[in-house]
Amino acid sequence: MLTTKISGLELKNPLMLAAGIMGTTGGSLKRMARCGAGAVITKSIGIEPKPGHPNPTMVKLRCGYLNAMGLPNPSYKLFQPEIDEAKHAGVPVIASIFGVDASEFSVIAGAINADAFELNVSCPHAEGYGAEIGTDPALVEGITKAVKNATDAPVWVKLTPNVADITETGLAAQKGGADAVVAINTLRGMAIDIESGHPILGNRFGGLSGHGIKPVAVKCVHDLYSALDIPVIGCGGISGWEDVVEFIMAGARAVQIGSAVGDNINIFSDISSCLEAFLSLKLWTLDDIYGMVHEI
Amino acid sequence: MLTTKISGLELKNPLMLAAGIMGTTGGSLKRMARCGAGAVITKSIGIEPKPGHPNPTMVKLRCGYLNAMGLPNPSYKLFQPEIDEAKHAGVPVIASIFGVDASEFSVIAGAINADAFELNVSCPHAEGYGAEIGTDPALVEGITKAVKNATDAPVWVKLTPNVADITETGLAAQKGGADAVVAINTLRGMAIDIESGHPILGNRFGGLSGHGIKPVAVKCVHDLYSALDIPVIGCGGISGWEDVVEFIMAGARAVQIGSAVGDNINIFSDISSCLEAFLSLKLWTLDDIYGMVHEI
Amino acid sequence: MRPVDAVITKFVDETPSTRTIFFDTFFEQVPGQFVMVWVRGVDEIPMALSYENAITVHKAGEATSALFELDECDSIGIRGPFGNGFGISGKNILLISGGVGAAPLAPLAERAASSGISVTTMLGAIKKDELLFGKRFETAGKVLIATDDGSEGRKGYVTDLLDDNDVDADRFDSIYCCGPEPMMKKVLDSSIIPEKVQFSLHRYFKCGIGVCGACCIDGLRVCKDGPVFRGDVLKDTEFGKFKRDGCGCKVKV
Amino acid sequence: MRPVDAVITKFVDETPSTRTIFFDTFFEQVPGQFVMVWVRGVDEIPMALSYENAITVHKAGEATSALFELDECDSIGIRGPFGNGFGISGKNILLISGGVGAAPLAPLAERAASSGISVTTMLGAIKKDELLFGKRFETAGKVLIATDDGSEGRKGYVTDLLDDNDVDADRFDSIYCCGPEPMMKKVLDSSIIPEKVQFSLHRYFKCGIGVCGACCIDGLRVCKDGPVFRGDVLKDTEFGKFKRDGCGCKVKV
Ligand SMILES: Cc1cc2nc3c(=O)[nH]c(=O)nc-3n(C[C@H](O)[C@H](O)[C@H](O)COP(=O)(O)OP(=O)(O)OC[C@H]3O[C@@H](n4cnc5c(N)ncnc54)[C@H](O)[C@@H]3O)c2cc1C
Ligand SMILES: Cc1cc2nc3c(=O)[nH]c(=O)nc-3n(C[C@H](O)[C@H](O)[C@H](O)COP(=O)(O)OP(=O)(O)OC[C@H]3O[C@@H](n4cnc5c(N)ncnc54)[C@H](O)[C@@H]3O)c2cc1C
Ligand SMILES: Cc1cc2nc3c(=O)[nH]c(=O)nc-3n(C[C@H](O)[C@H](O)[C@H](O)COP(=O)(O)O)c2cc1C
Ligand SMILES: Cc1cc2nc3c(=O)[nH]c(=O)nc-3n(C[C@H](O)[C@H](O)[C@H](O)COP(=O)(O)O)c2cc1C
Ligand code: FES
Ligand code: FES
Repeated sequence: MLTTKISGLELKNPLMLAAGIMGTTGGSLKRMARCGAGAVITKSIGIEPKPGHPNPTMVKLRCGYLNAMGLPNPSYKLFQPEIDEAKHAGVPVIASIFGVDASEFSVIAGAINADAFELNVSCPHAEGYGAEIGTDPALVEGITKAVKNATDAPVWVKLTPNVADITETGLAAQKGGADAVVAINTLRGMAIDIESGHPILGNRFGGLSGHGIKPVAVKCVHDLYSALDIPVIGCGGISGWEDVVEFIMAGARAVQIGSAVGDNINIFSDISSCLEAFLSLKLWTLDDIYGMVHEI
Repeated sequence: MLTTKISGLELKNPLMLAAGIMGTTGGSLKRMARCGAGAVITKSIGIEPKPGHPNPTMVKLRCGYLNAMGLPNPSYKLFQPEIDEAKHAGVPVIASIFGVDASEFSVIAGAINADAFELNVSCPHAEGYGAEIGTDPALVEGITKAVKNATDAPVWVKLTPNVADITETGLAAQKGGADAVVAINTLRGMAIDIESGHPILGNRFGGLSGHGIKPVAVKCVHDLYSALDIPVIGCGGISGWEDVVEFIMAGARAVQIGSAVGDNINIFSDISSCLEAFLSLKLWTLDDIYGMVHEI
Repeated sequence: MRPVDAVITKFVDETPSTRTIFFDTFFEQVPGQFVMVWVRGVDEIPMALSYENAITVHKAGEATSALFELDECDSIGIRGPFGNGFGISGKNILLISGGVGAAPLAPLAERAASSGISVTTMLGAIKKDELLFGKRFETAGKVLIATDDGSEGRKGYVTDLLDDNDVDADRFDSIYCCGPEPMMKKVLDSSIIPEKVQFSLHRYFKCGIGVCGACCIDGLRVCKDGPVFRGDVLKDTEFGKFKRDGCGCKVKV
Repeated sequence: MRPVDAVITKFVDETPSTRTIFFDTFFEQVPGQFVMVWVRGVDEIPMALSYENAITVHKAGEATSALFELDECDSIGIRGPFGNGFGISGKNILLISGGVGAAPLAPLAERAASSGISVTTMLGAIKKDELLFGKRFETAGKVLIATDDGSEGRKGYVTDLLDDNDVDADRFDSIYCCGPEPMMKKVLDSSIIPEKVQFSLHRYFKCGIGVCGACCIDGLRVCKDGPVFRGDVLKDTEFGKFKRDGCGCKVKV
């Protein structure tokens, strides 16, 4: 009842593990798949091993979380075995990748074997990578095109909300040949320790995730659904089944869950069952509620 | 101990009532001043009377509030008596104004008598006004310049966070002659009623305020403090004295409080006394903590 | 809070112009509090809860008319209860109700009577068949009636009953009043000690949660500090004189 | 939660390489939980609470060295306690401690002893003056000692004590183990029933709150699902074989 198809991938449910959460090892990806995720995205993988920013890298705030991991990853040269191990759980494994330019992205996509690629052009706190690329439609289009040329697998582009109009970068991704867009990555944010005046994160600032950003993400998904022809995957602040319904009604074909995994490792199976129960009660299918807000 | 000076205005404390909150009538502005605000900003005032968007215009979410009032206001032609009445409380009264272009802004600023003007170029849900102007540095500069020519009172520009880089519009305001900038207005957001698929707000989408947006606002203030020479006034998600300390450490000369007034009408005096106690305990002055995070 | 989905279970036509709408959800309230009623796609308006699971609507304009057009099993969105309700105190209380002002007063009458308080109601309407909740008030205590056209009870405004010998307002411990603002203003301006009277006010609500200020009377937020205010708080304010329209412009009451 | 400001009140040099840092804030904990200790401007690292208001630090690298350079009245930021601590059960328990592994075990010993449980500790260190919290374990019960160089107790690893006739591991209801991973691996691989042993693990922590996955052992989050795990859960995992460095690269333990 919850099965979904997105850019050719069959999902048993529309709930995926978001990039950067439990995504560094084959073991952890496998666990999340076994905990009920319909697909899993890896931690973003780059050209060289990267230790990321110094701690504190993540802090829980009253509303949501602030993080600046700094894209720690063992590099694409070492990562294939983790993906292969993750595949054993039987759900699609999507490789999230990042780089400084189109050629780095293509090198990685050409070398890695995964069910799809998610291009992280939206990390708000990794200098030279991420959002500095993702706010420029021309770069987004160019990188997407290059990756499409480098691989036969479906390519998703993950967008940053830190722009004046997310449909501009969404359209650029579509023009570059993307098979889907993912919205959103974290919002730029900062927290300061008032006892000392120190920024709390080792990197001074970081990205805001968790429940507080959900209305921003829902609006982004809504706008992208209106503007694009390719499917939109929603992400940002999901912590319960009601949130998933809201995203799908806004126009998300599927969703990703990140921060909320910390407090509830069983969130995928919990949401799946509640979502099924809700749909049954309402006599609705996933297709019925997909983009529903646009018909009203 | 909490006195502050900003663009020539003497404030008994650095806590102001934000625009759009309890700001439509002289009586309500006076009440907020008597409840301890160091200054009060009016509801944004335009050229013609405007009823705003249909209800629901505001909803409390798990983290923060979503609103789309639609700039209801009685027009500048009817508003002077409200300002005059508000002045009786003895604190500076700042007129927030909006318009479609530089000439509308100047007409209003030329006709209204207030202690300062705050230019609302940042409302995310009023078509033709607000953020559509506030994301374009050239327009921001032009409008600021026009208003500076139309009035001798200090001019503040209120910025939207819905941009790739808020320092660009901040610098534009400074170039236009602004005496200060205010950051931030609300973040674009949306909420959907899952029982029906209806957007909850009458205007479908609106602006996110309240505690959840604080990390975004603190980061904007931080960046503006680094980039600009004029003072920055912080706003967004303040609900306690700790939040005020965080904003001042990030680089805010003063702050504005909006949504949190709903649940605590005495928030200004509550924060004032706690802030004084904190500074005494730490043997700090406001000046000591002003921009502290930049020295670390 | 997000609107709660309340599915309509029953309609009761109380008078030619008012209808009670029952739903499947119960809201615990202090009588006098209000809920925001969302007619999806139309508007959201403040309403008293006339029962724990019902509102009683007087047809006034677009949104209230839309409420009359709903069917059983349709649903509305309800947020609340919000605001401060009536404070019940004393052994002997008087209710003064005008028109649909009976909506918050009827549950008050029932709650007071059930705790052994003696309840007297002055019930007014434009004419006999517009008298609202007469039965409920009678079950709770004594009822005095006035109609504008004299079709039942005294002819004239319900406040005229105060001038009669029937009612000695001074002998009541507390007085509760809800109705059209000019009627409530008459009560405030009467010889009754204003500290004794609690008024439930109506203003144009936008946010309904005390943030926007649209509903203010001299800085008092009707939605959050009220809608129930003691008379002494309302003395020398705009109450009974001016209100604000949707734009915030001053208009005569 | 944001870091709590903990002001340093006292230092106690426990051994040449470990120092206990007391602060003015008390944290209620289940022994075996951890806190994230923020040395502002340097790093934030996981530490056991060796007392409700203290950590005991072994100098290992940059952050731990920075902790040694602090003065009284300096402050550190503390978040936590996080994770799952030791489950105390049985009447007769054995603790196996290696090096600074004594930090979470000493409060466990005290809590167990104070509820009438019989506590035996096998305490190991590289040499005599590096034995940590010997007094605290003695006050709590019986102590058996091993040092790598034989300067006190049995010469050799603390796990060698298991081979002696001194200790019959089978007669204990529960066994608690913390120390260097190769030492803990020896315990896991010994003849002791793994279900009986609770291990407190060390991994490289980033978020510390179960989100990022940096600390995973075969998908188990040491920071959130642990740091205390029962032996049977660790059997046939990477434990004792591989760990991850800051980049997430596999490295030999
Ligand atoms: C605390 C409170 C409790 C109320 N309880 C009841 C009740 O139990 N039963 C009942 O029938 N009515 C009640 N009302 C009045 C009811 O809210 C209005 O009649 C209704 O909003 C009219 O909406 P409309 O669209 O039908 O009329 P419109 O055509 O929009 O306007 C008719 C009049 O209703 C008023 N009105 C319109 N919108 C609002 C609004 N958002 N807030 C306040 N007033 C508005 C205006 O003053 C206007 O003049 C209550 C009002 C308040 C403030
Ligand atoms: C649950 C737990 C409880 C601990 N309790 C104590 C204790 O009570 N007393 C004590 O002295 N030590 C304890 N440690 C170990 C302590 O965290 C490390 O010794 C410390 O992080 C070293 O940091 P450094 O900068 O001084 O060393 P570095 O030079 O950074 O590195 C030295 C070694 O420490 C480890 N390390 C570095 N950073 C981290 C990190 N963020 N998370 C985990 N390990 C890291 C690495 O494996 C590295 O090889 C505990 C670790 C964990 C996971
Ligand atoms: C600790 C952490 C690490 C993250 N790392 C990545 C990453 O490597 N690549 C990426 O595209 N997004 C990353 N994100 C962003 C998430 O995938 C997601 O877009 C964001 O957190 C919003 O979703 P949430 O509110 O469900 O967490 C990370 C988020 C967190 C909290
Ligand atoms: C109900 C409401 C109405 C608002 N109206 C205005 C307005 O008229 N002009 C303006 O510049 N900002 C307006 N704002 C934005 C606030 O002034 C403020 O920038 C924002 O709410 C963030 O602050 P907060 O989190 O303290 O509420 C409004 C906000 C709310 C919640
Ligand atoms: S309606 Fe907004 S404050 Fe009352
Ligand atoms: S350190 Fe992030 S999950 Fe354990």
